[in-house]
Amino acid sequence: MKSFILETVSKVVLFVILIFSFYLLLRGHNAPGGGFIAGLMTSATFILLYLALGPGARKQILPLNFRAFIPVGLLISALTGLVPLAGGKPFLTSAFGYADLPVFGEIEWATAMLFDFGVYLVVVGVTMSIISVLGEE
Amino acid sequence: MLFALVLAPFVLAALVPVVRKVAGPRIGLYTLPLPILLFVYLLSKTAEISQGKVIESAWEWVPSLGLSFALRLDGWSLLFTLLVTGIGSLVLLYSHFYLGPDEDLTKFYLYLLSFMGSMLGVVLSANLLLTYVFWELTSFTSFLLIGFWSFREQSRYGAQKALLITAFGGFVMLAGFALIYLVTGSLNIETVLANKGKILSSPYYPYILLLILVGAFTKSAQVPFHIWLPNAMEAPTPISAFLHSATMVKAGLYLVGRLLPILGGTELWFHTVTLVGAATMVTGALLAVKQDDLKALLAYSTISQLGLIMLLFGIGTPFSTAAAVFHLFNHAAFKGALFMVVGIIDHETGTRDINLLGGLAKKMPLSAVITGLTAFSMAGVPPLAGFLSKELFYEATLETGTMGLVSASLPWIAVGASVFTFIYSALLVLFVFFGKQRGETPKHPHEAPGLMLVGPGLLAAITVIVGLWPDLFGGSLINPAVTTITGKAYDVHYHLWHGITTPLLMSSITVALGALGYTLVGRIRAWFKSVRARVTPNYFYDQGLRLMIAGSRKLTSRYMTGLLRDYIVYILATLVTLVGYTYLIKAGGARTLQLARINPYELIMTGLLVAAALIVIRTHSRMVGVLALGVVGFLVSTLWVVFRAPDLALTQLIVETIGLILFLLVFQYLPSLSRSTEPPGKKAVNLAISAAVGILMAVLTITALGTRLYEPISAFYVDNSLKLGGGRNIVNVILVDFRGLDTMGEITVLGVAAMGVFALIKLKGKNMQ
Amino acid sequence: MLLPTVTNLALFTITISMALCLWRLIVGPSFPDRVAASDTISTNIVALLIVLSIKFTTQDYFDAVLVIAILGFLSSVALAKFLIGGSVFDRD
Amino acid sequence: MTGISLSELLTSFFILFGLFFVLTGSIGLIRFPDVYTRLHAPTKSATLGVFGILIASIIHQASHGFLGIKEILTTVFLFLTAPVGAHMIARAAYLTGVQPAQQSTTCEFFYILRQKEEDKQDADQNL
Repeated sequence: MKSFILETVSKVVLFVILIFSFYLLLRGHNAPGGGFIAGLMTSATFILLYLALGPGARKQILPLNFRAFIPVGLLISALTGLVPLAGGKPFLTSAFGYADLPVFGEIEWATAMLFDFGVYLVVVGVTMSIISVLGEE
Repeated sequence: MLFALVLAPFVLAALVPVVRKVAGPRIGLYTLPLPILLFVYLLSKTAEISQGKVIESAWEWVPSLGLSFALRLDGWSLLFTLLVTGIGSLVLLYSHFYLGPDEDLTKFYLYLLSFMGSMLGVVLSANLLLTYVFWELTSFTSFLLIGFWSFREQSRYGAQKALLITAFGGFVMLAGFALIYLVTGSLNIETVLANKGKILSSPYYPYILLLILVGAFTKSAQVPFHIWLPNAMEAPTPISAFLHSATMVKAGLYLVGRLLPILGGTELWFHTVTLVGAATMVTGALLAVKQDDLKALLAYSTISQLGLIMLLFGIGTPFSTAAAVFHLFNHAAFKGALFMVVGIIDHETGTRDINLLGGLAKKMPLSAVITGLTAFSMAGVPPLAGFLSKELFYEATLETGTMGLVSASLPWIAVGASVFTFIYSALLVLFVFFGKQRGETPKHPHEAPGLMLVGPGLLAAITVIVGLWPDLFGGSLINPAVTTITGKAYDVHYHLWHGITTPLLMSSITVALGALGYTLVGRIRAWFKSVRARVTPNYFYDQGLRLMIAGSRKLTSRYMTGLLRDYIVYILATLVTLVGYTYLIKAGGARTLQLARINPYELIMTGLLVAAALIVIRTHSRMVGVLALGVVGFLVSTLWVVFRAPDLALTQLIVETIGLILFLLVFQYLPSLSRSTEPPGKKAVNLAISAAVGILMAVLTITALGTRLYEPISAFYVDNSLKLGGGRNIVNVILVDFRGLDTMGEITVLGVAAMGVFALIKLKGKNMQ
Repeated sequence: MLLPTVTNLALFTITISMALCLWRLIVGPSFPDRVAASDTISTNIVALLIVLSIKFTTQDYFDAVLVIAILGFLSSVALAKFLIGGSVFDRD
Repeated sequence: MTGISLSELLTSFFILFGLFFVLTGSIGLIRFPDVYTRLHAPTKSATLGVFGILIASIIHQASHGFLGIKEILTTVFLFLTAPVGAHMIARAAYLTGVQPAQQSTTCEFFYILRQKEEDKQDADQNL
């Protein structure tokens, strides 16, 4: 029972939410947001995709293996932890600074954001692998 | 260097699977060099050690527990390490021939080598806790080895029995060590030895002694706990030769020897150890005579010999310790050889039943010679080593001196037991190898391959050499061991002939009575077999185990009803009672509850919230329930927003929605929600408990917020989150930066949970088809 | 002076309308009614939050607003899909 | 009432404008006879109601110097999704056979749908 209205609208809305969730992720450090919320938002987007187009279509548009997201995310977070360890500092010490990019002007980068990105990947991986398994069963 | 000695076997054990691919069936020979190497290294050290030098090395393993990986090579441990590595290499060579290529050799050698490592650990460890660790390792590896042929029910039973009893003993011993730590404040054997006065005078002394002795008695198969050794004979013969005659069962004796200077010397020590030793010696000898299976006969004979050595340690005089060490050395040699020969007989003739065997000497001359030498050495026939240790044994029993009735009766018990020892040794030799062929043996007997006889041959040679020139080993091996135990220098020369003395008289009586006994052996065996004792330790063990299992099953089935509801009720009920009790009684009820001002707006919101929650409970259809739950979530998140916690609100919202979708997905599989038809009684219980938990939580949170015990750490985060973390969103900075490790943990848990769900669903899918 | 009274009035009326939707949620004869009710509740919450952000003149609420809007839409679509074919992700 | 700046006036006007629709939407949800009619009301409140309040917030924030892109994004999003949401619900109701109330006109599409279903059942039978 495909509904064309849903399909067309969701294609548009999809990008709105996706951009919004990345936005949430990147500014997590200074304002409400962060890995968990952004991860959930992105999974919400993929769910919408599932709802509208069905899991089959999802594979053509987004050939991502969500189960791989989990180890990759964990690896990134672990690395952000291990790198300072290698440098002699205690595990997971984070560095941060301010850099000004040409377009965006002065922005603040922090290694904690990398860690957050790892968390983001894990959360997306977890939610989506559960849902895809349930959905496609 | 000692670390290498202990850890090398473990490392090689780990490599066995790899080596197996290269070596194929000849893996036994590939693993042989290691024990030989260790043996040679130890031999090179004997010169220094016999001068009293001690090699030590320590490494702080768990300082907080006082557990340091401290190893110590002195006279007493040197003897044992030589035994372990020496007999170990012979056993490895022997098992190469004994086990066919189709056996699971990887598993066999892996277990065997790890046993060797743990046995070396036991005898070298200078820290009591470390001894315990290796002690349990030996029990564990022996469990694996006994149960090697796991397809046979008997070996599984034997392995379990051995593990249960020896591990039980280990635990009891650990309690003893704990008490020692309590009294002396240290677990290192040296320091414990230093303030041994404290232990002897402390009220805990009897408990320490008895607890540790139980550990030693279970391991060395003394009387009440001896029942596991005969069942352990289910293991392949090389294992019986190695573990259950030469090394593992002697760990108990090693421990008794090691702790003799600390705990020994008192009357309690004398009575317990000597009596138990004597009782074991006698029962072992008596039971050995009536056995039909050769290995069982040897097993009971080992129990009897161990009892003999334990008895000597019980007497505790330097002379008796020397006798004990000497006999320990001899026993390891001849019993190892006997086991291997029995293995050869089993291998060649296909049976170990004494009634079927007979007249094998013609077909297996070499084995006959080896068995003759070793069995008669055990019987105490001059000029073999056994005779000398029997002499020392008699002399030690004679001069126990002051201990009244017990010391008077010791010599007679000794002679009595030795008579029976003579009978079953004669059985082993004459009955099996000479006389006429009794029954049909499944396989036609012929001599074992040459190399297979090297092990037993070498050991037999040792018994002969030690018999003729005892002093050869006396100076370098026996005396240093005795000096370490007694603490005083012990330098005695051993020689075969002591002149006409009472021990010689006792020996000749034993031989005479033994020979006489052998002539009537048929009638004695029949008579012994007819004695059917009903209440034996075996009976206790089997019944005890059965009752324990049945009892625990009955108990758990009463409260483990299988209903999720009951478990939740248990958990919550305990929560409420415990926390409620401490709160109301201990903390004296509610503190001053400073309640913040509640503006009307929040009241409406919470009102709506409660209404939606009620819908969830009252509804019949699952859908409405889920939907109402969603509404509850949404309202809670609005409260978050109102109280200016946007992060929480966001997360709550999204989780609500995705939760809703997950619910929908799952509904396709769930059966329709049947009205919960619980009896009113149970519903009342549910209501009561949920109400109690609700109130409890509310009260707790209010008081918690009300009281200010410690300076809240939020202040730290508020001012540092920008400076250190570089972010204004404190919650996120904490989550990702300050408490990064927790988040790391959380996401790992998330990952694992996802894998779990995935596996569950995939597996369900698979067996559904 | 005018704005605070208006915002308070707005808060009050939105809560009233939410209560009405909740009533529809409880009564709602057929199930789609209930889904519609829950959809309207989420819209009301969105309106509520915007009014609050005007009242407190803060920028923080807009994320929550956007998120609620998205999720409201998502849940109603999911519920609707569930109603139709029983399988939320119908395999094509 | 003195000293009311223009922005305050406009904001409160738009709030009231939006409020009117939100309220009527909810009342509509209660008063209308059956599902299909009931779905019309809340979508209006979603679009126009929230729209009004959003415009008010944009003006209000603008007067305080914040340029709220997110408000515009939300409005666009709401405009897009509210009707689709309602459409899906109506479709769900329709397919699960919720009967329209008597007052609403008879609906030919209903019969076509019935026909399609009957043929499908016959096809299944003789398969």
